[in-house]
Amino acid sequence: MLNETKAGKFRIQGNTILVTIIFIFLTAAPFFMSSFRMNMFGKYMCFALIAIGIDMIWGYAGILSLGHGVYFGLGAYCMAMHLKLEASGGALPDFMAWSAMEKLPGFWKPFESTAFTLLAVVLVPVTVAAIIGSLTFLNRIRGVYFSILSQALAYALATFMIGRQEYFGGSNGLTNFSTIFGCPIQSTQTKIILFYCTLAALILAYVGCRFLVKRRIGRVLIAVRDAENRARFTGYSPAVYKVFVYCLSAALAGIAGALYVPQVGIISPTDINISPSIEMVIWVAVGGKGTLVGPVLGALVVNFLKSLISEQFPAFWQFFMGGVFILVVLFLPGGLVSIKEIPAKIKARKLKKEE
Amino acid sequence: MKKRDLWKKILSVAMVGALSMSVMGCSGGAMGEATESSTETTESSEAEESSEVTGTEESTASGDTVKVGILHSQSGTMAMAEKPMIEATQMAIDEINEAGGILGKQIEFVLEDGASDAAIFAEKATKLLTNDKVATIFGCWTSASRKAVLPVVEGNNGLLWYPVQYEGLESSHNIMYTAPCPNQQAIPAMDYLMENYKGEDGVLKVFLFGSDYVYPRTTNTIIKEMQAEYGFEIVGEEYIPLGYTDCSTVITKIQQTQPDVIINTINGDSNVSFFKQYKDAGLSPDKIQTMSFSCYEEDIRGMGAEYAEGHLFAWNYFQSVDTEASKAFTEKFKSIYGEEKVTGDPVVNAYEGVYLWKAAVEKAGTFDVEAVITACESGEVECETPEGLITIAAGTTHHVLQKVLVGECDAEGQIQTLWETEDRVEPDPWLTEYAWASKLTTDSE
Amino acid sequence: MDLLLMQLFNSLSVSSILLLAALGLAITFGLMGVINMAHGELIMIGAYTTYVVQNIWKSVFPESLFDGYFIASIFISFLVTAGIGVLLERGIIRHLYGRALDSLLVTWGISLVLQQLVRSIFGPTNVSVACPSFLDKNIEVIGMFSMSYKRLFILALVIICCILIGLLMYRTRQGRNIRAAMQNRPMAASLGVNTARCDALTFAIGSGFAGVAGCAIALLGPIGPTIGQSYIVDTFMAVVVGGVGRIVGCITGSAIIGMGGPIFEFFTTASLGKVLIFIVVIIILQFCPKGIFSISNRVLDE
Amino acid sequence: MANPILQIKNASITFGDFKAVKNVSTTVYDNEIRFLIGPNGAGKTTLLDAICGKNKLSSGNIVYYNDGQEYNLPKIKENKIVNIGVGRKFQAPSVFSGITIYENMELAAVTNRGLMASIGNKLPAEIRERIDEQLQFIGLYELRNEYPTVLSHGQKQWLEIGMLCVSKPRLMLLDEPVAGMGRRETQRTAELLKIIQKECAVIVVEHDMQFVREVASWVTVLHDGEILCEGTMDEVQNNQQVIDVYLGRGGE
Repeated sequence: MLNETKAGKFRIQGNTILVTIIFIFLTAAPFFMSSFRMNMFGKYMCFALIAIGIDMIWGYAGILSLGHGVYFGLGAYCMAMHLKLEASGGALPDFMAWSAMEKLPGFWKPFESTAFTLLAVVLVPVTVAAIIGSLTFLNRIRGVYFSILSQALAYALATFMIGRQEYFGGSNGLTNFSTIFGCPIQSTQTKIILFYCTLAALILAYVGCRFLVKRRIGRVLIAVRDAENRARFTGYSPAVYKVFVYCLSAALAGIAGALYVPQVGIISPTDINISPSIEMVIWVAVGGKGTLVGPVLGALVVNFLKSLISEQFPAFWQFFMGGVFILVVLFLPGGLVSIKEIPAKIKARKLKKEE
Repeated sequence: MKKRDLWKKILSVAMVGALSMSVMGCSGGAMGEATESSTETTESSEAEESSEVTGTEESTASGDTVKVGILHSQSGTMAMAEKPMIEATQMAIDEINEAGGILGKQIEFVLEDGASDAAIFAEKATKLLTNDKVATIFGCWTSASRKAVLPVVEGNNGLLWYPVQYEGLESSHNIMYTAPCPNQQAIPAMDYLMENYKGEDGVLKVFLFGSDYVYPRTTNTIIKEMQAEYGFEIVGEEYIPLGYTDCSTVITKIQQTQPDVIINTINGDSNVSFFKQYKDAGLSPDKIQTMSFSCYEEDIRGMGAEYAEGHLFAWNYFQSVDTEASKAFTEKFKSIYGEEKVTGDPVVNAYEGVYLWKAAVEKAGTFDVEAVITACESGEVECETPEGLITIAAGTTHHVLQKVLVGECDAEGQIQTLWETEDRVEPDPWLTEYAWASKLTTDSE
Repeated sequence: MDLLLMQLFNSLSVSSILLLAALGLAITFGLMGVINMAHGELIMIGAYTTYVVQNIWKSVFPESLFDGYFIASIFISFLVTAGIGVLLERGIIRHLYGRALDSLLVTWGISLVLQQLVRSIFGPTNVSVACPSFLDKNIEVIGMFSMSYKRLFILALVIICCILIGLLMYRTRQGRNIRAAMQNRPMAASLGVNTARCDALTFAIGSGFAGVAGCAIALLGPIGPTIGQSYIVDTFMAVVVGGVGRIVGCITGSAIIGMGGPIFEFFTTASLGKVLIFIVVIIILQFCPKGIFSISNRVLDE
Repeated sequence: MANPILQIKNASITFGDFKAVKNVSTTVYDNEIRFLIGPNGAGKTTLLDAICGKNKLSSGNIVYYNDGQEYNLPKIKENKIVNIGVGRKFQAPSVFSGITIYENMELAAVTNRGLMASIGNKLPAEIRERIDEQLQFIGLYELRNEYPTVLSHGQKQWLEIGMLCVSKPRLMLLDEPVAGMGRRETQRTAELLKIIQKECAVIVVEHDMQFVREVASWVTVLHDGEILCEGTMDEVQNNQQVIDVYLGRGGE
């Protein structure tokens, strides 16, 4: 229908190739990686899932959430509650016993059902996101204010979880699971199945989000990001679009949380607090916001490097991570996916100088 | 245009190859492992066990060295607490290596950073066990990190030596606890308080104050269960989030309730805030005494002795313990890591963990985890340590027999022993010997 | 009665500490639009500077002059952190003007690096600072209510800092230049204001006050590589809820969080108090999306 | 004249203590090009803002008529106001720089701007034609796949006006549409307005008097938030009061 410009076409193809490589690599991973490494990549894929969600709200709709740990945590806790009940097999979960609880609190009961858990993993984060989102976006809290607010939210939830040891395991979080839907959680087979489940979720999320951003809604989101009031005076309701995309990203984070728990074996308030929430944003920034392959790449690369470097130089990985964040945001605002544009940029700068 | 795409694809395939090579490290792959293990399960379970045993034997103790893991936080909020633990563990390993190693093998350690995050602890423990194939792990500080590592060591048949006093109500087949459980710290300390700190009305009024965290909460739950039996009165119970820096409100509540003793189970940094602000509020130990379970010489050094002077602390070891072994240990620790360093109970626990493992391995005659655990459970694994003779209790509790001390901090920041139990106290992590604790333990498996 | 007074004094004291920490942030965030997540680490460096000054002072001056170290360290902390501020601004921050959210991420990276740097130099364990004897006293007011000199001193320090900032910004030529440059950079530049110097200066002042805050909190809390993290969230809340860009907003915000926190805590628990005060902040923001004292303008989309 | 499309009834707007618009009443009719002129700070933009919902009225009412229905604009949300046919162009050109010029037009042209409709992707041929036509008219057809960042100030103004036009409003509010345009471009804008006039009413705030003279059918002069006088350009130009406070002071 329309002639795409050369630059546009080239860029899209570059990213398509990149994402194909990533997915092929991940699909093949269990065949050449030790189960430990594979398990770690499983975890990174959960992170990539969150990163896609964050990119949808930050890269496309311009909402920087520093509290996505909340949604990740809600999904993860829902799953963990189910696994914990499975592990304790009818008895009171261990942490409740030593918190002097006498019987299972009512809101834990439904989590005995697998179907309910799977629904809750998505619906709980989405409901919370819908409430928070509609309040803040209808009241036009934007930019930095929203970021700080979301940060407060993460902090509040984490503190709350820590304070309610009898219900949520306190700072220990929920851990020591034995089976997931009947399969032993430590066995390599289960891990492989979980790995592929995560990969499938990631691919689905990628394809789904790509579908969305190619639709008009993607352009509306960008419009809201670039000039929210203009979008409003073009007849769009920014709040509705923002709440939608915020809920979408909360759902992705919730699913990621649910897949994270059986693979890592623990969810604790530490993982939903401010620092991990900011790290989530950093994966997106490093990979390249505003593209869908960027966050996937960013989450995989940053976390892989983090694991690798903290294994090799336990005392110094913080230097490295801090350095990477600084350098990427300063000199590569487009993230890793924009590396290929650098030669062109340098050329342009040279030309300018010559002029 | 098409040609260029082709080249790109070729390039990318090459990249994938390179990347995968770098990641692989070891051969096999998870898929391989999975098929392996599934064939194993079809065989008899005995055969499986034996094949596993030989597997670990080969990998952990190949050549002249045996690999062990040290897993503590080197970054994040817990780094300040866990750094001395790493140092003590390393010191013990070096000593053993100098003395000829274990079963003729030198110990080689792999140091991993838990980054004050339980999930990272789990990840690193898995790495140590499956990638590095270590014979044992020394590490963890917080309950959260131990709870996270527990399923990992159980699932991969590893062995963890845990060096920090904790809330009890736990015993894992694959964990050895070298530190006290509540009946080796909190409960005797309460005995001491009942004897010495009853108020004028003959009733001991206790204020429970701790970090919002599992150890303090559970310890306080235990103390609350004791209440009926002991007849003391709990006038308040407060928790502050980890890393909280303002204790003034809680101190107001303390002044409001006028207890005889504050049971302080604050962890880490907040101790400094608490003791500083306690003094600021015009309080002192002779007005309201405190008894701390989670604050040792190192914390006192970090806040300044003037704030801790006169307060009470309960441990199994103080740096001030006046024995040759203790003095020599402290001296050596200082000579290696610096004059300003101090030792204390957790440091010694980390140190003796290595020696207990050595004793157990030597008794078992092998590095195999199952054999070592069996040796430990015999009740005959013991060693001389700075705190005296330490024995791993017979049976499956996996705790050690040790004395309990209550001491008072002096002007130099040293805790001087005021009272000690006559004998070493038998560990009882599930509090089975205590009738009042039945409610806490009924639901355990 | 005395308990009530005590609690009020506590709240006031908590607010003053928060305000001291937030002042610097109000300058860098409010005037420059830079979200400095490393502000907490600057506070931490201020505290460590106090520690270093104390040790040097001990070895140079006789025992009788020991107390003087603290006064000296207030100024030295200011200079040290201001110096680091200039380095950061010239080296990194200046590339980020107008990219508020990017500045947040970069300064988060900086905070990681600074934390690790301090950990590598001083070790991960806490260090201790001796309280100067002239502050180590209490005034007994009534009943159990006593005010510690330290907390009173911090209160006075905050008031002095606020007045200093006010004078600096509204009474001096340099302050006028800074405000001009922050409001309209090209205009100020064309009027002969050296905007680059203004940026560096402003950031240095903001960082310097973080150092002073660090010096003050060394009296009340621990000094370790991660202490910055325990202040950063509260300070941001204070600045944001009060309204960016005005000192009065910063004071109000600190008062809300500093007063509200201990009050909620008194009636519930510390954790719940913290959760409640944050919920209050979230609710306030619903009604004043840009903080209580906000400046409105006619630009459609910033 | 034709039917009234907008009635402003005793509208007042205050910011704190400052009264920006005081008790203004006027009626705009179909197919009219109404100009609001007056010195800076007279309240022209504020009045436009009130019509499109950006500012709240402190008293009075603004009524909008469309398809036989009557709307109280102050009670309607901004985006709804747009959807019932009131389009607005702001003083500083504001377009979406993250999407192409064609996509900018597309967002403006679609009729259903709800969430669900945006997930469905269809763009009817009729709308596509309309966009192409409009692009050709404003001379941006060749640039349609570029991003608006390549455009000059005047071109951005046009793009914004073009976006307004394809959305087929009944009432168009233009704030300084020819600011930053050259003579030729201004002329073309005038032509464009003439075409638009056939289908809707236009309210324009403008300082360029020549432009006003060319296209205005009716002029309202605001001063200090009040209506000084109303009439054709000729009438206004010869009004002594206007000359005193505005033209005289402006020194044209």
